Amino acid sequence: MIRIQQKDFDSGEEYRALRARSRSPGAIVTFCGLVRDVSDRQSITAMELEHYPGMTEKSLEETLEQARQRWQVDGATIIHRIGKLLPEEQIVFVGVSSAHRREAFAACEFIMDFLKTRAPFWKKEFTANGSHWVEAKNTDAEAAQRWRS
Amino acid sequence: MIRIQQKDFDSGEEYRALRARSRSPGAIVTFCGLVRDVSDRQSITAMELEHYPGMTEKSLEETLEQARQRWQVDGATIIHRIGKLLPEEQIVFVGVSSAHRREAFAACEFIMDFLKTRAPFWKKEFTANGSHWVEAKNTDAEAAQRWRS
Amino acid sequence: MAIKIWYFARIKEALNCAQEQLELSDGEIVTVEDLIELLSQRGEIWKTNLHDEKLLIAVNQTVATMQTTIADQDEIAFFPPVTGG
Amino acid sequence: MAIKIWYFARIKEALNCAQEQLELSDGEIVTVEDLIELLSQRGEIWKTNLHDEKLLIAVNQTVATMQTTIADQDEIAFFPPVTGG
Repeated sequence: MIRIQQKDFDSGEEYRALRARSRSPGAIVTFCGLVRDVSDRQSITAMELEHYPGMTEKSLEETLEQARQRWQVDGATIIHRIGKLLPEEQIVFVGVSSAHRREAFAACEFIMDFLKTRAPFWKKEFTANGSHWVEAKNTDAEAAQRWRS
Repeated sequence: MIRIQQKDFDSGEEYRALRARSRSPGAIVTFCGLVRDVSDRQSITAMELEHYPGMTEKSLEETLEQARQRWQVDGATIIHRIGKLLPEEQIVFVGVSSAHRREAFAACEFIMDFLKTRAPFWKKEFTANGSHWVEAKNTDAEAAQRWRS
Repeated sequence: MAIKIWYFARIKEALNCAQEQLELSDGEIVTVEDLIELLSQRGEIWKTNLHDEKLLIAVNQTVATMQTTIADQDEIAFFPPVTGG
Repeated sequence: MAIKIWYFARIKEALNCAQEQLELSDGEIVTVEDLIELLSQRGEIWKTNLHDEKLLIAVNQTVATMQTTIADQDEIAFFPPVTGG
């Protein structure tokens, strides 16, 4: 299940829904990304998330499909928020259920790494000094590279 | 926070509590282990979890301390149930918050791998043919070995 | 032929353009590279932004390259490296 | 000296004993190995279970070995490989 939305989500509810629609889950791993209050030593007052409607969903579908090909994925949920967010708000939720914990962990982390480097979202940070587009991080590219082996 | 208990837990509530007591979380990873309905091709009718009171808590505290030494861990929760459980019930919850997603993923998976191979819990499975103690798996020992590097 | 172009994030702001429709005569452009050369004629800001070495291109919502060919009704997008999650 | 012994899971069931207190004369046992030899005198089932190569031992809730020394008021535990989580 993939959702792009402005409004906040209830991680507990998403966990329950994922668990309920999984057939025989032995392990459920969830990831939640939140807006940090500090970036590069500057206080963040807000963040704005832009995306490419249509391509975002397509990109996330492909990532999920790749995860399913590599690991035994029972159920999966990806939710990503767009629009203006405040510090400490939830940005993204990824949940994966599987028969086995290592598969659930790997698939969940793989989805996050690919989302970070493939899905067309862009973050703009607002600080007391104005706003700026967030630069893509090398560490995210490296994290995605790990899965090539 | 470490809890050993008979009663079920609310994963959503545990996520919220972990998030609330984290100082500056950018990432929260949770793992939930559930009783599977099939093991070695036999239908499981119930499971019983025994533990060594006192040593269990001590072992989990040590595991958490090791995780804190290796990764930037903001907040952490470990809950493990004991007593009789039915198929599809939740057994264990591990939640880790951190500034960064890779640290949160690694610490959460590390805690699970160490819990599986160090914490004194034992599972007994009940099937239509009677009951048997679950054998420790080599794959779990191998999973724990990964963290030695 | 008619194509639709999307610009996102930093590029959208620099060009002050989020989306446009272009009507082109047949054979006027064949590849993404041709389209970029055409748009670059609009001025320095267009040229600089569309020649950024980190520029990413999508054709019909799939990552593309300079050599990807463009057909009638295609949707082309220009954007910087992604930073979601 | 007085010690407390715990048995868990498969071993507890095989020995039909979950916990016991033992009063020992000073010097009767020094190490875990000595304790195992003492308990093994109770019969074949005790001997077999306490000589299982997969047997795990804890002294005062810390993983121990055959050579770990035992002192007055210590808590010793015998159990099979753990299977929680």
